[in-house]
Amino acid sequence: MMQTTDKQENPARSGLVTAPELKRHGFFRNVFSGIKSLLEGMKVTFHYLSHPSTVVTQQYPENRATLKMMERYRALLTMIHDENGLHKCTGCQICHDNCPNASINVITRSNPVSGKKELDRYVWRMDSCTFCNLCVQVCPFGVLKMDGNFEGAVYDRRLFVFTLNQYAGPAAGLLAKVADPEERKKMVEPRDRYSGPVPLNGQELAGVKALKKAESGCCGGSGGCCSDSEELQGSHRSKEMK
Amino acid sequence: MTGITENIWQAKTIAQRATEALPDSVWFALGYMVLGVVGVAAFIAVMGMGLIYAERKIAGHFQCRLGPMRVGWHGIFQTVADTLKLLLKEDVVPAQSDRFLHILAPLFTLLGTILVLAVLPMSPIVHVSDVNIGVVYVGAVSGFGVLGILLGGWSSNNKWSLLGAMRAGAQIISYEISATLALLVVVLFSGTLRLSEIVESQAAGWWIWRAHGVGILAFLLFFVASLAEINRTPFDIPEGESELTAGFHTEYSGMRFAFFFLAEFINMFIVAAMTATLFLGGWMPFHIGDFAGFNAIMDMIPPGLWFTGKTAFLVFLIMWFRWTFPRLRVDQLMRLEWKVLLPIGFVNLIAAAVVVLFNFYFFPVR
Amino acid sequence: MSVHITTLDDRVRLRKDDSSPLSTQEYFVNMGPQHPSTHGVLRLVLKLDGETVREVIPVLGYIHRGIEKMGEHQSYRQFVHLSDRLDYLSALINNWAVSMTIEKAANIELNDRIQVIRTLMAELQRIQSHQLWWGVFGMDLGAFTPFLYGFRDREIIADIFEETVGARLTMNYIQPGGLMYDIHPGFVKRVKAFLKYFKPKLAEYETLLSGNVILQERLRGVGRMDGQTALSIGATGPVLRASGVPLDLRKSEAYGSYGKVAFDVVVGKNGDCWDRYWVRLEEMRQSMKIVEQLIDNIPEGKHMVMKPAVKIKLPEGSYYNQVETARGILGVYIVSDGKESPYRVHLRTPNFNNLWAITETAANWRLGDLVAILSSLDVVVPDIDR
Amino acid sequence: MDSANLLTAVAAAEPNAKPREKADRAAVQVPVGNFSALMKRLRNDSAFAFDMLCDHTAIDWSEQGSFELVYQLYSTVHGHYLMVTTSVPRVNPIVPTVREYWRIAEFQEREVYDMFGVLYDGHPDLRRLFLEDDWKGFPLRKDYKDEFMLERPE
Repeated sequence: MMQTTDKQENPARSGLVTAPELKRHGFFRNVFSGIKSLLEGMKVTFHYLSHPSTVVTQQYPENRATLKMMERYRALLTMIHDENGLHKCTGCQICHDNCPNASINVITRSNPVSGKKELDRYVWRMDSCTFCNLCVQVCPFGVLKMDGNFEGAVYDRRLFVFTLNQYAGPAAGLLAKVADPEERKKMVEPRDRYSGPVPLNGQELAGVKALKKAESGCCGGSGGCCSDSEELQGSHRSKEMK
Repeated sequence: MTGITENIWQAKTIAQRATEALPDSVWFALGYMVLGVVGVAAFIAVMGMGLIYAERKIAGHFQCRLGPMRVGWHGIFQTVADTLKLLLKEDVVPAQSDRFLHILAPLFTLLGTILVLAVLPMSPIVHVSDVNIGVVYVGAVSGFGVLGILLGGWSSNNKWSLLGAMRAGAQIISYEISATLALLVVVLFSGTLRLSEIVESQAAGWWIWRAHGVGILAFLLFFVASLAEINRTPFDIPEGESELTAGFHTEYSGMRFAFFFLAEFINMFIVAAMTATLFLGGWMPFHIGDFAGFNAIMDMIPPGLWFTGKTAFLVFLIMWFRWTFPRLRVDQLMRLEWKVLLPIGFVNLIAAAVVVLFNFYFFPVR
Repeated sequence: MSVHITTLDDRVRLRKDDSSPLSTQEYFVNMGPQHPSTHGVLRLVLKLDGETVREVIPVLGYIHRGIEKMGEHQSYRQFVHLSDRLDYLSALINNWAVSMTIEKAANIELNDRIQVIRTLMAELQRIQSHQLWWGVFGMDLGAFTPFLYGFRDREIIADIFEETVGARLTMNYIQPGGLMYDIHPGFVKRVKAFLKYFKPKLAEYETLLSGNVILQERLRGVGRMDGQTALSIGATGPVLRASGVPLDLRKSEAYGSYGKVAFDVVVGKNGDCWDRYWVRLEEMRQSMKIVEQLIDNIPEGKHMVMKPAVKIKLPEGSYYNQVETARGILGVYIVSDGKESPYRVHLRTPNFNNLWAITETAANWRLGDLVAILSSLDVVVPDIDR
Repeated sequence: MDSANLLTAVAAAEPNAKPREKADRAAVQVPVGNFSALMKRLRNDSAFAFDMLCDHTAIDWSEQGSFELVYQLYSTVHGHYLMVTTSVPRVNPIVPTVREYWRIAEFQEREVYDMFGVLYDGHPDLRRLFLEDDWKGFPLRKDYKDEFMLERPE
């Protein structure tokens, strides 16, 4: 494995291509071949000018209706919620351990009813995320995915802190085992999208609470705005790029 | 042959009209003068914006892009918006610069441009002033631009600017020789320095084809040398964006930068217009000798359109060059001038003299 | 002992020659860190004599991020994504270099499918990188249009990557033990469409720029560097090959699937800018050849031979491994003390070595040539600074 | 030459050179005193002909109190690799430069000086490469502390 001295020589495929020499000719030949080469270049550019169909520009905000990112495109980190609005996260911290730049904080709690350890807040800091996809890849339960919504720009840096789960409570599998709907309701607690001010490095993620509506002042951005309380409750994901 | 030299267009400059009106009414004369001045100023503003828009649009399509699309229909008001922005921007003068010269420089460059426009015969009636030494005047006044560039580069107190200015000085002064040599060919042909008479002398056919190869060669020489004089690609080394950041106007901002920019675009128009005037007949329709029928058909297209069409074509050619070619190196540029263009120019001038001597034109007039 | 520590101020001190009031003087100019043709934040202190460059003193560090220090605190799996940020134009190949070092150290055997896909991706990345270089090279020489043509064609490969990898620039796709994803079902079709599209476009590149008399005059004989100098300066990749040294790790080490495909090593004759230009253009052709041979023969298999969450620990020791990126040899040196993260990581980046060729080649050329030479070396500044 | 032959040849050329343990390719360890002579031999002897200095860096073995300087050599003539290492103490670390054998060493050594503070004897232009000239400390040393350095929160 270590020695690389054994060259695998195969004459059939060990060819060398050598760069051609640029030739100089006499004065007049130079002038004429030079002018000819210039005209050929002009022909190429004129081809594009005369064929408007070759234009590749995408008119971005106008083409939102047709612009579709690839399914694997890595933009916003999203926690997958099923049709009942349930996630599968158990709060096991594997994604946290694998995150190269500590962009993920999984805050757990013990359930007020059952007392078991469960997810309280899944906090993701987009501002330090490098979209390396390791969290998605290492998750043993398939909790996370990278969403293709790239319109994440906001005016306030604090808005780059997201709470990904829509509720604090046990994962979908555990919750399904609870038969009593009243008890189920008691076990879960809704969580909003934002987690409060960006904690500076070294500080704890203290005061994990929503920004107030007045404070946010961000409603120009498309990706993350708290225009109504319904969105704060986590349905912002439905407002995706069409 | 009298038919074609007859002045059927009643060519009259605005200056002439003013002079004629003077005995009757001072106000009419003044009105004409104001018309001339305002006309040139408005022309510069409108033409500048139009050219910038055209350049951006054409460049866009050369490069598989769309160009400006947002302000107005297909971005038609983009340059208006840009001009507004430039007007409102802070005018930064570097602290260590020569303030007075720094402010003066863009005005010099623009002044040279404006003064040339005054003598360009754009059509028999759209012609501000017809100087009897028009050709010499154009050569002299357009040299004003380089003064502004040199001043701008020097006063900015920036080494890149200075380099750009020095390059510009060397380049423009060198290429003016070739341009003048090519220009002299037309002066020989037409026997006059007056631009309107040069146009009228092409009533039997444009100089580019009437003088056999000499005309075409002179046309090419003049066009190439003029391109170098106005610092367009492939001769844009004074700005040389990738080498000198922005060359002589690195330290300019806001409206002063816009003056340089505007002058550059108007210069492009002037080069196209001068080339058209000297070699493609200016506003003169396409005539072939004394084929009266053909000439009459051509005359149906108004002279203003002829001028606009020829100039637009040449402007397009200049843009086409810019968006296709790489830039020459500074020493190659000098070599091209002194070792290629200049000898050819001299030989061509002598050939032109022979042509004139033996009256060896298609459809000789005299 | 003659250890003498100097400073930049010492280097840029001018000798004043006042013998005559008309004597000319050399002067220093800062080219960069903000300059259109240094492609980022490279700073060159130029000693000029009029237009002529007398000396080039590169001053680095404007985008140094301490990736090597960061690596000491990251697990092996996490370190891969930092290699994206070296030479961001060949991110996948960088991933591969790091992954291959780790795999060799940890004795992870890969299946053929992984190797073939890695090779395919690396070659696509190489084409993409050279496309961008071609455009930028044109722009540095004053032709703006090639820049956009280069980007236009680059976008198509970016789309291929986006579909399979999910990212367009910083991929983190090739990982120790395999690949992040298996290839997308549409991958093969897209690559074939690209090959069909790009071949005529490459001919167009030749017409538009290579054949252009102005370009040829600008490049012929400029910035000549012979093979011995190139080796001594540690230049690799197209820069070295243009000087006539046929060193290509794809051929000499035949890692990945390169042993199974036929391709030629492209070399130059004179080591001037033209050769460096032409070598890259021809390498695009050779890369397309490799892609053509592999695209129909992707074997079946898994895309990952180990569980993604498994913690990798390397046995104590030092490991050095190299791959051929679009710009030359990227060496990854890992010293392990048996823990989860490396004791020391060092990256031998191609651009760091290639850059110094400018100090050898640019002297006594014009300022415009300096731009051409720098562009023909194709430096990517984050790769120099790490 | 393959790995074993190379090591034998190096041992014959320089008796003080010991094979370096725990390396994935042919590697020798040589005392600083014999270092320069060995490198000269490796560069100029046609049996070795190491015409390329691929890489040069240092490792801070802070517990042993030494820097290990690592040179990766490659020969395009023979196609073989060799890793040469030498150790210097962490206090007053001085090594002879190999700038005269490989031009690139000038810059690689500057980087090592910048990051580790290793001094190169005979280096023509020893100054910081990435950091400013008046920077305090050498960042890649294990004990380097900086007020702006971010610790990864656990």
